[in-house]
Amino acid sequence: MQRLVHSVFLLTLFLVAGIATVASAQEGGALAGVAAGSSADYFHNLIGVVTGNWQEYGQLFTFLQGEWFWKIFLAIITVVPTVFFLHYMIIGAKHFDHDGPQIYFFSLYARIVHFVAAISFSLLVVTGLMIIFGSFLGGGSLIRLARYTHLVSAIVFALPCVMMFMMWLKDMLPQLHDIKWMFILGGYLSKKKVPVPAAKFNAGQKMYFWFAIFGGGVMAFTGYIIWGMGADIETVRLLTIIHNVLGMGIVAFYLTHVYMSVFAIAGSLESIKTGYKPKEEVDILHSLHKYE
Amino acid sequence: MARSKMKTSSHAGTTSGSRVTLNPKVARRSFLKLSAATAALTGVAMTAKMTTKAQAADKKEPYPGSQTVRTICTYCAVGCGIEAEVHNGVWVRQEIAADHPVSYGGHCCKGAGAIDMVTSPKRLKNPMKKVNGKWTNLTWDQAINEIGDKMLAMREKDGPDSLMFLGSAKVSNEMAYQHRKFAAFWGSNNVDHQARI
Amino acid sequence: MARVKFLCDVDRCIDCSGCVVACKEGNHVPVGVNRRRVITLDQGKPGEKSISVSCMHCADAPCIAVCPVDAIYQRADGIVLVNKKTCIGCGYCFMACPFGAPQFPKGNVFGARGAMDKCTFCAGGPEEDFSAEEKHLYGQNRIAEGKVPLCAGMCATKALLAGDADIVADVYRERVFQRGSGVNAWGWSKAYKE
Amino acid sequence: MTNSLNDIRHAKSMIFIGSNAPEAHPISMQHILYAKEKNNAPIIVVDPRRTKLAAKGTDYVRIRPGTDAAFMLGLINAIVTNGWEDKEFIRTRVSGYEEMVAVAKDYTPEEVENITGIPASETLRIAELLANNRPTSLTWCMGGTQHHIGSSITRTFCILQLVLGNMGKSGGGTNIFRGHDNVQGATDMGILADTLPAYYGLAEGSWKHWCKVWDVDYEWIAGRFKSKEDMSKPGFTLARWYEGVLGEEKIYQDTPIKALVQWGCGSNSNSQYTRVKRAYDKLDLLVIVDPFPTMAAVACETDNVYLLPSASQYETSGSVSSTSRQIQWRNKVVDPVHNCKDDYQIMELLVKKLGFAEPFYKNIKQLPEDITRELGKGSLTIGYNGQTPERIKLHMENWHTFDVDTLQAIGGPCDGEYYGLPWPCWTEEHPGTPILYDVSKSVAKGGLPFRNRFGDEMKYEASGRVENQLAAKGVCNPGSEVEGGYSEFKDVVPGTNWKTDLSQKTIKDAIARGMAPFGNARARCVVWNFPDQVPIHREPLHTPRPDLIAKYPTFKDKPDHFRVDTRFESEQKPDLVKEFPYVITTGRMVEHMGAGAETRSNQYLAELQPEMYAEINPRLANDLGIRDGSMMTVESPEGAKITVKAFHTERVDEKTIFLPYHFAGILQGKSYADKYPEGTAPYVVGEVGNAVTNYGYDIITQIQATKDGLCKIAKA
Repeated sequence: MQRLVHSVFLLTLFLVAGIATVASAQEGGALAGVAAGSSADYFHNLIGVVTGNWQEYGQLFTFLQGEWFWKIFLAIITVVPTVFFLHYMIIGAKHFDHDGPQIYFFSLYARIVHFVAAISFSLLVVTGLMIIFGSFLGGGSLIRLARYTHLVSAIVFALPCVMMFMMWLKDMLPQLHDIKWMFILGGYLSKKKVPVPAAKFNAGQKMYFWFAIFGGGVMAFTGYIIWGMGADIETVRLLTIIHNVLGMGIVAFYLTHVYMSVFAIAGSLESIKTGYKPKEEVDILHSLHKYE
Repeated sequence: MARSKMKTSSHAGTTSGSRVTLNPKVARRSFLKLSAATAALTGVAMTAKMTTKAQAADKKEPYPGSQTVRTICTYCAVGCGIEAEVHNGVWVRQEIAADHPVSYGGHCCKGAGAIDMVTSPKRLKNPMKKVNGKWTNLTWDQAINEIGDKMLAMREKDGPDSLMFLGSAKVSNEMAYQHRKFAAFWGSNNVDHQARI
Repeated sequence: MARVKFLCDVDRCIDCSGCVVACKEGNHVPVGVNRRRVITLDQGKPGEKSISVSCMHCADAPCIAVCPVDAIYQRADGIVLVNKKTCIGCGYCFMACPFGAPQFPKGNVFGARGAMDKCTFCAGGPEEDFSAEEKHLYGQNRIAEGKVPLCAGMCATKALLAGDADIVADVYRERVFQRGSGVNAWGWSKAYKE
Repeated sequence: MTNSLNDIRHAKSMIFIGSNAPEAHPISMQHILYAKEKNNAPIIVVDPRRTKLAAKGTDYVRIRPGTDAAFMLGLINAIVTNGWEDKEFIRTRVSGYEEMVAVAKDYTPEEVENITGIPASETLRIAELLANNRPTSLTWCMGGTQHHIGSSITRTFCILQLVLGNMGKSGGGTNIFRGHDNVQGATDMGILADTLPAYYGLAEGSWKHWCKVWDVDYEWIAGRFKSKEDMSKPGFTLARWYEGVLGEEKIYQDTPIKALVQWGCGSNSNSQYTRVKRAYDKLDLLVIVDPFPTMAAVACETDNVYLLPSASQYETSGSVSSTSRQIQWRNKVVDPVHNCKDDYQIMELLVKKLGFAEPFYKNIKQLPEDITRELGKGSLTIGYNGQTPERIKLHMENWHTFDVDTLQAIGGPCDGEYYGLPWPCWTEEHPGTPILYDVSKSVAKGGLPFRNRFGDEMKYEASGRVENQLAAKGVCNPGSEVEGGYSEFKDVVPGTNWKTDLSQKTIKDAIARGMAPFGNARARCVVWNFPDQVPIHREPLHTPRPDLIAKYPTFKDKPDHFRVDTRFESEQKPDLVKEFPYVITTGRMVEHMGAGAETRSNQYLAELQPEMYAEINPRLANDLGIRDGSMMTVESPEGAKITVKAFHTERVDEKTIFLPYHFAGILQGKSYADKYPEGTAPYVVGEVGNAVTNYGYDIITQIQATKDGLCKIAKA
């Protein structure tokens, strides 16, 4: 599953980079507005003034938004849960001994921060998806409310985001053993409880963390610009494309995180509430965790 | 997510209902010719197919019983025609005077907003004078009496030439004529208007 | 079914903004929302040209394709309309439009864009014809009355043509023929895929 | 206009000089562009600015402001030198031609280049273009008239058309696009300091004529005046009335002006606005009758000001004359709104209060139709008598029956008549005169020869030649009894002439005989009662070319010019250009009208043009460090200084600054926006452009010279 997520992420990066290159190459020229010789030149200049380089970004945006975005999102929100469902069926959840020794894993502060982040982030994802699938829901005031909620959640989410960054930065720094973790995909593909190489956070969590921090930053910035149309139309188009594509990755990660916490590791929801994790779980999934 | 490119609104049927003619081809052709000729002048080429003036039975109007008043734009000297639609004594909208022989319905931005001359909230609403630097409302009688008394006193003291009368190129011929006649009856040639400049 | 089109003749448009005010005054469009506007290039230089731009009511309209809530629809006669009650003001139609037509009045929540507003070809909206609601949200419904759009009807020089595509094309073709030049109508290739 | 807007459709070429139709008369462009497209007619635009009209034109000629006469004489010279003049037309219908050519021959293409800045080759090219594309429609507006030689400049335009033989022809003519909606009618109705209605002048006979029309005793009217001399003495004009208040210049009446009634007239179209403003403060009484508070209402900072809210013209009715001389009936749309009264009601209240209502309204029972009848009864000179209210209204009701090309009704109740009964409309059966001086139609059908007004014969001062002023033999309207020129009609009814015969028998007789009541004469190139008998170029008072003053000096100062001294020679200072190096010119924009009180109070127009600005060439601006959109100051030699936004554009050249004149509410940096009555301040206020327009007035008409002043500019 993570591989799929990876590939989507890479694809996204590739796409974004590609568009950005084209964008910089095309800059200028469009608005030149010099004395137009032929009517074709004139029309070209005119449309440049009216809507920027529509042929380049407008058409691309129309194509992606009209044909692809909703389909990809649909695929993500159906395929990812299906895969997890199969995983759950075949491999099943990891059960750890909750009656055994407990380790105080998350401080109260961390839990509150995470809780606020979780709520607002969930809202962001849900309302974002509501907007994407607005026509199924009939549009109108419901989706308008979703839009407003999207904005409010985004603002709310920004704060815990920063706090989490400062709180967990040290633990989230990539380490060599993360590669090993990746190779065995965190051991989720087997039912055996073999200790996997991970400290406080495993490589998957780290990816999610960084994705949330950087992706979240990009989402916040692009979202802010799109909300207020605070740039020229070509930039707005580009940012909207980025916002959507990045959104796909985030939705996928979000679903993964939800699956992990709610289903894949029985009781992990409890841990983030109470702050305690079973020692067994820590020893297996976070084998390198250093006890204080 | 069915993205139907063509969706018919609930009422599109009534506004674009089909016309029944015995020989639709002929009817369309002749009508086309006619409307093409007018379109060249008026810039609008709406065939009945589109604008279907719905048959008398289901004919609806936004302002039932309104009247159309033909009048003339008050901005420049081209003298464009205006068709004003008046409903219950209120000028509700400006229609296109498509067959005015000079303007053919055309207006610049000023004339297109002619209705604003009547509806503008910036209009003066009452006779006024300044009292200690503050504008104060007057009744018409008060205003005319005060002005008249001052003018008569001035005429008595300084003679009729102490008045300058600036008339207007924005009033009717009748009023313009009265401006000049007023000056003559007042007894002064100190009368002029914008045509001077 | 005949199809409506707009055509602005650049050789005739004199940048008088008559169409702009005709539209605003006739439909009570708030200040700041421009269903139609005139754009002048190379002002004061040789080759200065002006053109009046609004929604072109495209065939295969991009705005319809990108609208996430399907608020925009096209009538059988080609007129593209928006249902303001469905619209969420996301602005995607503005990004997709080659003519910059969609307009967004300031909404009252968080400075959000209100429902999209654009040229209706003077055909009102999805509400009942001539209802107070239709008038309030979209302005006049002249098409239902059998009347023509205000902008073209009031165009000072008849640069702006509106109506049955065939006749519009005829009128323009005749003009071009008289001028002895082969100018293409602006926007038609993009809007109507010709 | 000698022709009509629709008649321009027949032009084979068009020349616009000092006219910017897309901004000032947008709808006329319908017909202008039609001629361009249909007839392949070139549109020649002569203007200091590359205007929106130039954008639609085929040929653009940039001219130095105030040198139009030189260019026209240059064209005439080029046409005559090359033998392109219409010799037959000149032989039969023009007088003083040789004397005029003798003057024009000095304006060689090279000399014209020196004066106007137009390359010699361009002058020749335009002359050839005009010669090869006849008839030419010639149009001018305030760009041609607002100069101290405005009256000469306009005459050169007319003479050019005479030389080309374009007068009295469909598609030709001198087509002045007039400004305000009824400026033609208001001029015809004589709201002027030097004439009674219908251009009768102020002579005793004229007064007696109008007294007869008014049905009042001449002696009674004379008694209303200070003296009988005063009756014949032109009064103060709109251009300089404030001098009568300020008392800073010598005035020629016993009393200074103490009261001002300003009826539907925004004040900020006056040049020298800082002086106007001071005059307002000095008045004992200012009465403003207007639907909107004008700049005058706030410029007058004393308590002596009254505002009377008049209804707009849509809330009253009456006839209006368009620039094509068409008279249309402006129907009342709605009753006066708020507590407004229409003009007629206000006039009635005032006249009653002043105590002369009885004689004033003697013939007038029904408003306004009875006034139409009364003014028609007296306005014989220009044939306003055929346009009865009934006929005008009938035309309005049937305007769809008139043909776009000829403006003649095809069938219907107005069959054969011309739209709006363009004056002269001699009788109640006359169809109106669509084209002035057109001898191809009979007078009864709307034809007309040139008017015989100044005698039958004249000996010219310059050449000593004696010339018959009547048209040559064989030139007359079809069906004329006299085949050739004839004098004006008089003594048909003993003791009267065609102008004063209120029974109109003279007019009817003349038309029955196929002749024009005013005779059949020649158009004059020499006007012996003007200071320049043949129009010549004279350098603007404030000229950027002091080297030309010696050769083209202005006039001697003129005393008692509309009751005040007008400076010419003493104002033309060669050194002025050193301190004030840039030419300032003003003009209109399409979104606003006149002084702008109406249009700046319209939210949509305010949105389209929300700011006062000055057009400045980017090169000049960059040299002075004035960035696009930044503020700059414009200062006039009279000491006024305004601060406006700079607008970089190549419309103007590197020596010229252009200001739109519609803005008001701010004067020399001081805002008066808070001085308007509550809730009536217009949406847009801006610097009064006319604060910095220069001193300068035409020697005949006293029109202000706002188009060719000097200024200095700086970064603000």
